[in-house]
Amino acid sequence: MRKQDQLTYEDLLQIVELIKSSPQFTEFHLKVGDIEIDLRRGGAAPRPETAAAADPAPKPVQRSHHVGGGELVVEPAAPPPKAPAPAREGAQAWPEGSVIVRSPMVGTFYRAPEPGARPFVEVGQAVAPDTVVCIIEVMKLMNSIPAGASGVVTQVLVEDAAPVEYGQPLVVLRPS
Amino acid sequence: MRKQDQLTYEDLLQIVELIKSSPQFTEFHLKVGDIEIDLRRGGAAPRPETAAAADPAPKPVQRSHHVGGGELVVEPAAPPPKAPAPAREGAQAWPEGSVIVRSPMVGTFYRAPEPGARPFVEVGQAVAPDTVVCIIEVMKLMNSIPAGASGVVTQVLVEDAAPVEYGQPLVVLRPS
Amino acid sequence: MARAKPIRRVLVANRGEIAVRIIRACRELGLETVQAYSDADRDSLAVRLADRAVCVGPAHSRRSYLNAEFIVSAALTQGADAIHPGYGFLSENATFAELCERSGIAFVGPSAEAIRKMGDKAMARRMAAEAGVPVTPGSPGIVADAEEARAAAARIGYPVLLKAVAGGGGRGMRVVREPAKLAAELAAASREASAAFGDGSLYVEKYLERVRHIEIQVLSDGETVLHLGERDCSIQRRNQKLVEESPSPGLDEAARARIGEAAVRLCRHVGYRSAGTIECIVDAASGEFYFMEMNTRVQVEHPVTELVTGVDIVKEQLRIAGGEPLSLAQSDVRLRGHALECRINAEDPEAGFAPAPGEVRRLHLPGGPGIRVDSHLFEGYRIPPYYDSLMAKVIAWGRHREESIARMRRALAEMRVEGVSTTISFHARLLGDERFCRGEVHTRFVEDVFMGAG
Amino acid sequence: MARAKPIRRVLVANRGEIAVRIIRACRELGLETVQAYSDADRDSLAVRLADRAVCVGPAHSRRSYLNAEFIVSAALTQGADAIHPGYGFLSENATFAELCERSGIAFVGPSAEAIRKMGDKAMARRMAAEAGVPVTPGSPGIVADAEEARAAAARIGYPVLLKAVAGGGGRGMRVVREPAKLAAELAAASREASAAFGDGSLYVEKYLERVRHIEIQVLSDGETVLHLGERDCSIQRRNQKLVEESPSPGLDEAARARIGEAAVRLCRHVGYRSAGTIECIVDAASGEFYFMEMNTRVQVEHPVTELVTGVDIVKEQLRIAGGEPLSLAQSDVRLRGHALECRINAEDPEAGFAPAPGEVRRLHLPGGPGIRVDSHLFEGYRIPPYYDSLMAKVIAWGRHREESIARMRRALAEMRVEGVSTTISFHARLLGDERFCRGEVHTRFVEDVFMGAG
Repeated sequence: MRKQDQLTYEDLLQIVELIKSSPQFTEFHLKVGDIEIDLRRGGAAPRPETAAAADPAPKPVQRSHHVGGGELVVEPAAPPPKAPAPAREGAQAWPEGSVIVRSPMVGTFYRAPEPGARPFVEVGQAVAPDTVVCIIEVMKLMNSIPAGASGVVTQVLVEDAAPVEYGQPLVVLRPS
Repeated sequence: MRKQDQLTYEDLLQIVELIKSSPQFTEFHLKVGDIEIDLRRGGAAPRPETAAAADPAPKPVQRSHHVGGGELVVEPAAPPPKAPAPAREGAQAWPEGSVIVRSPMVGTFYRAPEPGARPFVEVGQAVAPDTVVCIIEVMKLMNSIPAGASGVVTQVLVEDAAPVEYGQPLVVLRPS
Repeated sequence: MARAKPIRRVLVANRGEIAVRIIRACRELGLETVQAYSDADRDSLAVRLADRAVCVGPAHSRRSYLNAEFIVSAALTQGADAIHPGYGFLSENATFAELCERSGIAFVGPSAEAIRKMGDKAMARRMAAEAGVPVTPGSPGIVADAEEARAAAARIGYPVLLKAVAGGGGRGMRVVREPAKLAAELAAASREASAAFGDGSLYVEKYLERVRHIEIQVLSDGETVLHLGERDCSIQRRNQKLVEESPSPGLDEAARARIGEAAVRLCRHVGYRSAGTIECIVDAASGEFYFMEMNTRVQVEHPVTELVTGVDIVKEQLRIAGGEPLSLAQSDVRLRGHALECRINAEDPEAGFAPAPGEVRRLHLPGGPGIRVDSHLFEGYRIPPYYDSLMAKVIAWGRHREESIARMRRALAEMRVEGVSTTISFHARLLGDERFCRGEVHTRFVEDVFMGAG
Repeated sequence: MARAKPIRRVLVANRGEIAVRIIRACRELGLETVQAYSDADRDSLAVRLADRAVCVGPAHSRRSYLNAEFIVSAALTQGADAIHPGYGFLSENATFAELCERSGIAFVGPSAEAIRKMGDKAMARRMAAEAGVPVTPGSPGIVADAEEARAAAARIGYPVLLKAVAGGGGRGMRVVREPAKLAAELAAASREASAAFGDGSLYVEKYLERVRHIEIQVLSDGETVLHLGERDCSIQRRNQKLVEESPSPGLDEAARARIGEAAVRLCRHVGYRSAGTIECIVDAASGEFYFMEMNTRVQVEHPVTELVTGVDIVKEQLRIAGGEPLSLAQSDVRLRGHALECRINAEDPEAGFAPAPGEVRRLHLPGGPGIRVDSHLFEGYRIPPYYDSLMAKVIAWGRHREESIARMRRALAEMRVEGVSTTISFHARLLGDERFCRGEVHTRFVEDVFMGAG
């Protein structure tokens, strides 16, 4: 049984560089083991996620294979989480009035139907409510995630093949 | 080894009666073992002890026998406690600008030089700074407590032969 | 059995105090932790304490803590190689244990097969009988008529309990204290059962009064099987345990050894591996014990056993799941002193123990000699209304029962929780009851004697 | 010795965590408590927890906690029949103990005579020698010249320490490692002592390097004298203990029994009654131990002994003061596992451990298995600047040293104190040091090895 992974100085530098070059982030919080990092963009006051709070919650509907005892479908009666995970997510910035497509499950995010294929959506692309924006793999089952609203993709927030948790913002739309 | 004293219903009634008949008290707090009593006079809003906080602190000077390794004399360099004991004492009311004679020691309060004798001071009596207002007995030694200021006695706050603690208000003066 | 891989990172698939307990055990073993949490538990102590945390679903537990696929998916995406299920939720779900096994993740608990066997009450009863562990005497199956019922009752001895096979919630149940009344009660119970459940079939069981609820803690690495003494959980209200203690004031050394050995026999018989609890009832009158059921997980009340034995049960569970052998033998298990646990719930004892979720505005937990507190509370914590009402377990140890009770009283007097109703006052009164202090308790004590007497 | 009266009400003549500790012990024994407090401690946990409280003077301790007459007067006016002095303040003041005795109040501690005997270092050393307890070898008195010094050094063996009788603070002290250098060093030390203290007289003592600070806990009711094993307090900084543990990683069973029996002999010799501690140094090289001094009171670090023996030392003190016999015999004293205490101070380890009083804005104390916290903190408490900086004692128990260290690390990681600087981070680093984990420590370890090595 070994000790938890140590973040190296290089790792830290890389993380800081990454955040520096990502102007969409005004704040960044990372916790790995005993290490916690807090970054806040100079000048930018911490910005409450008003857009997220006000967003017309996307209602992704399960379309293909699904897992989790049929509990995956986010029905209107059970609204998706309104508040983002502040401690883990840090404040993310998107324009007011944006629609956020959130993950309805825990799994691995894929931007394209298969490795090397064209991504489901790109920034600037118009989508309809049933346009698939990504796939989330849960225990080998591929779940297509629809946009849930009409609009234009303004941001894709998650890297291909990255793990995502329930409620995590995936894609930002400017509604049309 | 026995359990702590139980307050009886009679005791409680007596205490409430006593407080009822003592208009100088607007609030009363008592804790004995697990029992706590809080009384607040109807209508009277909890009153901050502005008078006490602002009072020109009495500087009792030790005059007769004294105990406690010569540490009893409250010198100007070591100001007596400014804040009264809020938790134990409850808020006591006296007119603004009053001077409070506080106990500089822990012992038993006596209003008169000996049982049956005339009290050192009575309400309405004028006192000079060196007028003895009471005696406090500490381990069989009798310590005379001077008024410390000129004025007229408006209240005597402690019953004869009652135990007093350090800093406890004993006598209230209207300064002259 | 395949040799288990060493564990490095554990996903905690539970919440509240037991999640904190598991994180503590992992920390002490140098294991990383990933806290799986629902949307309602975002601001929980477990999330704060864990190395990582992952949201697995909304507040409703069916869609988060009970969602087997999401839990396993969370473990896989976070690189966890083990899942600790705690108690409740998925802890006794054989399908979930299987899913873990299939996914190459160590389930911190027994095999799916063992869970399945012991989760089926009839199967568990048969296993116990096969292992020579006494079960409550009763008719072999349903009784066809009064004649058969009378024969069964005569064999097992009065009083007997007539029980509807389809029954539940106390309906279709009748206590019969003498043969003369059997036929009439049988007819009445059968009618009642027919009306309530559409099935009038009854069976006959020995009726035991004034019983103690005694449970034996066992630990097995698949080779060595140990018992860690008993817990007396007779202080219950509506089948909810309120106070647990070890050792039981109603068991002597010989009885303790006899029940402990029976528990070990049963575990060996079913090939049990991990920590587990054998629940029995002990008849105060005869001193006889009868197997009731087995809990194939860690129990809420495990700390009392930890305090008297010095063994860290959760760490042992993790070690076993990682393929390590038990670090002690039966001869190393020596009970020292006495321990007592009070479950402090966010409930209002003055309002029928109604749950009282809310914000913990002020909190002062007791400390000092002999006091352990297992809790997920902190000042400013909002107790969510979606889950059980357990706020804190206060556990007191003393050289003898008198001392642990005195310490518990002292600790309860120190404890302050502002903002929500708690059961602290109820426990304080219970611990002041002379009958409790003399150890004269049984499973009906709280409802019939303590609360009944007002 | 006059039979003591049973105690009903105890005045607590101390503050901070030890006042809380004493109140807890009294509560558990059903004794009433009166907290004597200074003006600066009005809003303290002890005042809140006690049945009654009485202000005995201003913040300055010379005029409150050290004011013997006021303390006794407070006890008399409040009807207390005993005074517990805790540690520090009046706890080792023979005059105060006498004043209590004269006033008909039980002093919870030894007799004034015993305090006086053991408080005089020369007398205590003589008592130890009389009882056959080894003391550090040295010249019988001052050495007149180099000749005498050489003879003494030859007898006790090199290295030796030349010590000015009038010395202090390290001046006038010289370590001599070989005979050839003795005369020159003697002359130099004598000159230095003359210049510094106006007295050049020196004596010669055995110089011990790499020593452990070992202390034996004793308990005596005047008839039975017990030893409760040792504490290793070698982890010190500027003679302030930081971490204490029991048992010592440097003592085996035989050494433990030998030192324990010597401690009991000394207590019997001086007719000691109450709890007490015999402090020794143990030479790592030879394994020999030497009596240093006796503390005739409860120690800050008593909880580690409580955790490994199960004995409540403060309750035993109170029972003894009330005339009760000890409730156990030497054969009942069995050490179980290992315990470790970290003293968490309101100090800034990054600023030379400068005291950092202030308001505790947020507080989260650790809990769970094996963790005990003795503390007087609460959220919103203002640590006054007038007294020592001890905020909390975190004590960890484990089945073995490795487990108690792992638990302590886990507990320190859980603990949160906002508003004041604390030594938590220092302890966390120390507990991560491999040499500490291997038990390779001595009284110079922190300053010379751990902090010296950066």
